[in-house]
Amino acid sequence: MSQPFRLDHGGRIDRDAPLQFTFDGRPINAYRGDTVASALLANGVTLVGRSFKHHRPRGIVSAGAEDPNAFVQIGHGARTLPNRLATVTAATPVLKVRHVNAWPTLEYDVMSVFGLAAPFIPAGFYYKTLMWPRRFWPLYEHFLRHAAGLGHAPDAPDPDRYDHVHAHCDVLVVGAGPAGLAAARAAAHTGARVILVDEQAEPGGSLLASRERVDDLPGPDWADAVTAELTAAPGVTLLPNTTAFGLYESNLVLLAERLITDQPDSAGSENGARVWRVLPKQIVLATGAHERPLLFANNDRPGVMLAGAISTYVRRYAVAPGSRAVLFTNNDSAYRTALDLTDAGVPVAAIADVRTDPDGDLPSEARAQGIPVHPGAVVRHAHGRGRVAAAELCSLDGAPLGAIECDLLGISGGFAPALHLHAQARGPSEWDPMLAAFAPKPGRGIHPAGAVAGELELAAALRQGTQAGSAAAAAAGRSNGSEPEVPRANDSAQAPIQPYWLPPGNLARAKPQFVDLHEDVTLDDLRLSLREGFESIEHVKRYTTLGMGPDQGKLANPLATGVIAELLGRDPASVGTPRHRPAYSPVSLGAIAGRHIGPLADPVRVTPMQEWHEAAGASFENVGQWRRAWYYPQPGESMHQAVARECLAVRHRVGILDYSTLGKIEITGPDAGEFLDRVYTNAWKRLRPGRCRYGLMLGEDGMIFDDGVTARLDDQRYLMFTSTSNAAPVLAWLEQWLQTEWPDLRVYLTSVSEHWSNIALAGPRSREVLAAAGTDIPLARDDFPFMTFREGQVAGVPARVFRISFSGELSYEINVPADRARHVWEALVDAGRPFGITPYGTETMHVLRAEKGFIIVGQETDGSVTPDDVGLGRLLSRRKDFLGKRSLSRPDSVRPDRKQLVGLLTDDPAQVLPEGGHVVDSPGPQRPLPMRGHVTSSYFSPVLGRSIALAMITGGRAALGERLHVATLHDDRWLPARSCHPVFYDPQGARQHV
Amino acid sequence: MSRSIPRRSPLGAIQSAESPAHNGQLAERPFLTHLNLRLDPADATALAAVHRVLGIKLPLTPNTTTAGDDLMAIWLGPDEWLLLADHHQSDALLADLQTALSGQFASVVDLSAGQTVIRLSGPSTLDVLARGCALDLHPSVFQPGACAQTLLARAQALLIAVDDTPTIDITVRRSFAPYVAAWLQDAARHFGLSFPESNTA
Amino acid sequence: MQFYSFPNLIRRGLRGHRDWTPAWRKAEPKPAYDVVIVGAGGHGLATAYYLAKLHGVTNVAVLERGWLGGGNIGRNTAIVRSNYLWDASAHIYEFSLKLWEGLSQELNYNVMFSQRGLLNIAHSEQEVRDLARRVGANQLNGIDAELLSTDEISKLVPILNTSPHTRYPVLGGTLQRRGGVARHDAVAWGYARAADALGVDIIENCEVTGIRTANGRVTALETTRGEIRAGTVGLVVAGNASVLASMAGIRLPIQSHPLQALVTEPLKPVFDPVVMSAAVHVYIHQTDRGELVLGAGIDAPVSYDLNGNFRIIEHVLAAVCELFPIFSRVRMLRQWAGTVDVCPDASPIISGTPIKGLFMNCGWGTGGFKATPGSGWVFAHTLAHQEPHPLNEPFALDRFTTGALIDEHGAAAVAH
Amino acid sequence: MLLIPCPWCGPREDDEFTFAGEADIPRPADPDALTDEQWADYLFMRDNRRGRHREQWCHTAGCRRWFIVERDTVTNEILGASTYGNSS
Repeated sequence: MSQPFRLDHGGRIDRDAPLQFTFDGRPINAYRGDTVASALLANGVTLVGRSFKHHRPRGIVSAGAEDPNAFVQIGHGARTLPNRLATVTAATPVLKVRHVNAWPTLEYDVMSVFGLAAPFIPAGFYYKTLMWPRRFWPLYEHFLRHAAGLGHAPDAPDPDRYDHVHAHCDVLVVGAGPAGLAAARAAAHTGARVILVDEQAEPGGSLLASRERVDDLPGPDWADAVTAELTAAPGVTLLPNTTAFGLYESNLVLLAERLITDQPDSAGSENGARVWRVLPKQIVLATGAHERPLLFANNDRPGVMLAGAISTYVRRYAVAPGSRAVLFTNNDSAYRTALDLTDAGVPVAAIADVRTDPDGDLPSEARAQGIPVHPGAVVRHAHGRGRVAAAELCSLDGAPLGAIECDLLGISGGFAPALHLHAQARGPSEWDPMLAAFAPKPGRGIHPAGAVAGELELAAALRQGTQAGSAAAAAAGRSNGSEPEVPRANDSAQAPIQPYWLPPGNLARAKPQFVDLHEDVTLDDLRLSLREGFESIEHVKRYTTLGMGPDQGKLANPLATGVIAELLGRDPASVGTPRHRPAYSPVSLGAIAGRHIGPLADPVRVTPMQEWHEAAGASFENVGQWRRAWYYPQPGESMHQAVARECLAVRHRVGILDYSTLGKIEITGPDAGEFLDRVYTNAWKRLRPGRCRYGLMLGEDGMIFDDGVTARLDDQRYLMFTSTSNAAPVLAWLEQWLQTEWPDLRVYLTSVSEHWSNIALAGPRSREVLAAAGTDIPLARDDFPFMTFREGQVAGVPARVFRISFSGELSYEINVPADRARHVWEALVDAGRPFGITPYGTETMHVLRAEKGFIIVGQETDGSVTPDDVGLGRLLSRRKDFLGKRSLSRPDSVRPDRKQLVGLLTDDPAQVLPEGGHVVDSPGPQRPLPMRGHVTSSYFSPVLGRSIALAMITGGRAALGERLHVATLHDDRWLPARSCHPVFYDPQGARQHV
Repeated sequence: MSRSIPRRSPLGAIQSAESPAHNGQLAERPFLTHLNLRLDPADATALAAVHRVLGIKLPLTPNTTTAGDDLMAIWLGPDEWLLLADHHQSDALLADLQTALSGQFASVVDLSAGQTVIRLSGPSTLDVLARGCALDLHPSVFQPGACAQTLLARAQALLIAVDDTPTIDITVRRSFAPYVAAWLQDAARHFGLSFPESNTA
Repeated sequence: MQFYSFPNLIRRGLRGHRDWTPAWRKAEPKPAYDVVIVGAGGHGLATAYYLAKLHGVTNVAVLERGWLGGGNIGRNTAIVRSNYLWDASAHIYEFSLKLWEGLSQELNYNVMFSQRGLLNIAHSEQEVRDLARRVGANQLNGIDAELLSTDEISKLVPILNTSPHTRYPVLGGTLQRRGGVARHDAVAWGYARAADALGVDIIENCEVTGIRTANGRVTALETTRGEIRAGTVGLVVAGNASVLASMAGIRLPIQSHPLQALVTEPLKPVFDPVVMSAAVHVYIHQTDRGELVLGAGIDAPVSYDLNGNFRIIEHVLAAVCELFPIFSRVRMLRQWAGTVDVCPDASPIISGTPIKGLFMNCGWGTGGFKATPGSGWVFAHTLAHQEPHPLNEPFALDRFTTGALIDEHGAAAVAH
Repeated sequence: MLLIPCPWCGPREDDEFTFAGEADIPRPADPDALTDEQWADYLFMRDNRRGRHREQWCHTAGCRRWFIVERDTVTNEILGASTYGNSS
């Protein structure tokens, strides 16, 4: 199929590599090297979308990331890419491109009625209406929601994965236009490690469409030569198709690299992206400038295009974006476009120049070519609906100059430096009256060069780039003494621009004149905003939604600053610009997430017995990063049945639990006892070696932080067990006190959590099992009493065995090196078979400990619970200070009606109370209903044959036996219960001593 | 007696009689001796005692190592080192050090079963690590003999620059090893690297 | 005050919207006021409005260092809910939620309060227990709260990944149907306009530089626009509470941290309720414009810096892609931060101070937006009567001395 | 992202560290001698300064040492770091 607007020759497209994609189902012919936008233009497609609010027809405006209109949907299904810019998306075969925000078709969009209603839906109209009747708001909102939005999210999970790379370099050069290339070359010249990035598919930037020559080569050829030189240079990384989207503190720069592929399974041109996280020593910012649009009525019509973009399409893509052009400018650059169009055989019917006396080299050349130039003239109106049909000119004082037929209207309001990255990092900038824009000043480690620094002339940009590259390398500590050569260019001197913000006089009243094309923010909207007092630039932005579209207002914001300044009669410098936020161009969430998804989302920690648990059919629960065996259902068993079986096995025979996840800290040194005295509530110095003790650790606020058993290994060594989830926090807490507050204490802390696995053997037959597995430790009750530990061998493996119990049964916690733990576990299971040994999981562990009234930190406690609250006041030493002690005497800590740990027994023994259920004295319908507390743990106790629960109840201990009611959570029922002592089973603790 | 009990590394390797380290580009080096040593570097007596046992001096410069024939001392902190020995006689070395340091304020703790080493070697080593490590490991910065404790993806890791192949040894805690291995495998796939068949997590 | 309505919008539209007047006057500071409120954010403006409306105190100035609404009201993720754990919090947030339900009509300003439901999801057994506890407390406090199963969650938000095989399996959740979102900027503007109409002077670009006291009483404020006398001063300066308090020699139990947030490109509607996960620090909803708004965690270090922090965004988006795998290809448009003043118990301070006449309303942490109407109501009462409203009595500064903290960490472990 | 200068390991990214608030808040020698107000001041009250701030950090994923950083809380500029005991 023909490409009616493709030029016969020129451009950097590969005419030997034709390809085809579709737009709204129509085939579009293109060449390798095209963007979707250039191909659409070549095929004569000018209508690409509908605007966000008014659904007005819109066309391509730019040739880059600043385009406010060219948003399209790419592909379907799981791999679809919503809201991609046609101007930066490379044309590839199999690409399926669709319009967004129009229905049923782009040409006949039902929602375009909004365009007709535009006079009644100005900025912020929704704040003033849709309030009545109140109950209708959800309906109104439903309509608003469905009218808004742009593209469609994928409808299935993303099948693609995204790569992340950390990178370091001496000099990062952002932008590979003339200044960036010169800078990278100068920096590389010193031997520095250089990374050069550019968002376009090939380096060169404006050179790729330039008329000028550099070092006696055509601009594009010079760019190619330097690119080749940099590619070959060691230490230089060249990243095309890569957008620097964020500059953060510490000069961290985030890059998004688009990975282009033609794979048939790829619905889009971007089936992968790679995020680079670069920490450069110095940054050369060569991000260029954005051409500013101009205001006139219907300045949003398809066919209205930035002059520089026209040049780019003509020279770089060999596309004529129209067949007859009018240009409207306030500076010299549009004349270059006029010459480019003329060269390409596209007639330029007129140039309207705001300046009364445009006399630079380029205007002279244009005049010499016979292009009609209208000095002191402006475009007041664009005619045509689906596309520009004519531009109506008038003089600055409003005198009509007639309508000139055209299908292409090139505009140039000057250039605004793309200082987004610089500003994100809070780099300083100032209003440059010569540019009529904000321009950056050098910041910490940041060297602006070229157009971003306000240098629009090629020769000067090359010089500035070279200097910036050298300076950055030197600041990074690289220099080879010799100055790099500055490339020479033959560009022409430019005449100054004449700022043009508001059309003069009554022209400014014409409607509609769009300041922000994407958000449909018009000049009238800005006026309304200011009229209603929203004058601060941030207020204007928020009230009108100026600059809030996916284009981030790249074109709109620099224009708005000038317009607002003129409307308010103020200096643009004092108006400022909305704060620049990352990202410069949008970046997909998946690319930002990188490979931290799926199985790599977060470490899953498992013990050496994991495979055994899996083979035994265990169900698992997540406890922090750990995956722990929860219960071991046998075929046909419910969770409840499995847990009941496991509980009874421990109570009557013997069970085995993988308790390896507990934190374990060795505390070594002559002052270890003193240290423990300070961090635990009870006394430690006099604990004899070989013995264990339960300890409570408080925060300085007096609230329980952690608990566990600590054993004295020998004179100068203790081993502390922490709860699973507190293993790391407790170690950090102890180190903090030791290092910052008590450096005089001679104590070393070493985590041994991972070296020692912990196997708990619990139940009346556990001693026999341990003996059968083989151990050299004497096991008789008096040889190895409760709350002691022994070292020896178990099943041939060196072990530390602790006679401690979290179940209330005779129990051994057997610590063995993790690399042999599986062997010991299997040996114990084998030895236990004749005794009916049963593996049990965390759920059974919880039931057993609840039967004994043992607390779990984080379940019975919640950061607002003191030791006395849970009945552990006896562990508070009166004879010494300890962390948190002082807080326990504050008025609230000694309040008599604090919540206290009690047991609850339901009237119906089969009724298991809901955990989290709240407890009241007397049920009733009134709300709020005074509450006494809540159920912290609740289970069916198989050994007791009834339900049990632990609860925190105000004043609970003093009133044991009182009648209470627990609310259910799903239905409005009340479950009667009586409070009781929280130890339900073996209250004397006889079983653990046998 | 304990030597007859087979050991299992966190990445699935089971100790055989020879137990050689795999020479592949991405492989576990299981069953090495890992001892944590704490002492005051100003304590000349303790330093000398350690020197006598190890035959090498402890590195006192942060992020450096010292190496003997089959032993490496790795700086972990101003008063903390990891001793990494190419054999699995942790008991003997532990006992020797404890004897040499007895009566002094020092601590030697065996962590051999709690950690493992993953070796990454070959021209793409640094590219693979750059996927998840924020440090600059460029050979001009991170030379053989250097070490660094840092984060690799979302796990803590100790990196040791072994040679300029480059080869990097990554020491990780046992329970994090499967995650780190899976992560490295994923990052290395692009470069055609994977764990040996018998050694995958 | 010009009445906002559909007929008026049409009428003025026909005249080109030329006769709309400023939403609030640009007031010049007078030498003295009965009450001066420092901070023209949501809470400060609401306080001024209720002072004038309910207590007849109209000789009031609201001083603002920069532009009105430029602090946390302009930076938050706009979530409104009242499902707090402890009675004191539940009561004040529920009171606030009731005010939200009629706020657009009350202010004659559409704040677009959208009760689309708020879902909290749990990923571990302990989280399920914690959520159940919260639901239990909410129900008896008269706050709508439902416990949902994984299946019910899946029906409510089908795009949420509820497979048991994810890293963060969804084990259950709670739903507050009356929860939702509002248009945050509009809240500040609506209160400003309504307060202004009642005679309150709103003075922008007026920074307080000092607080004058005599005999233990506040007497005046020094500002960049001169001295302003007042016997009653309310400091409502989220993100700057410690700084202002220090001008009066008061130290607060507050640390200020940046809270990160981000917004994506606009999409056609894909889900309705607000979804929050404490474990992975995600809260997400889709705005009426179609953007996904995501709140992330707070930066660990104390800081007043408002530049975005990429690391937190990375972490949060990994979790989002796990929970909502279809969002992986959606793109982040913008990220930003706000400064949150955090108390040790994650509850606010609405209280008198050791200086008579000087009151503080601060320390809302990540929970301030949703409290705006209720906070303004009770603080107005406090200023008018020089003593707390029953709802803010528990939020006194002296709770840090007595130990009577209202520890909402469990219920508010995630920043939101 | 802050680059925190660990006095031993050198500058590292902030996710290797744990932050623990203001430095220079010594634990009172005799807590029992304090009034509730004085104890509350130690426990909870903070300067929370805009500008120069001395604060505690631990190189958790590195050498596990606690040290002091001086930082400007408005610009996040790091002004210096010192170890407990001696400056570096």
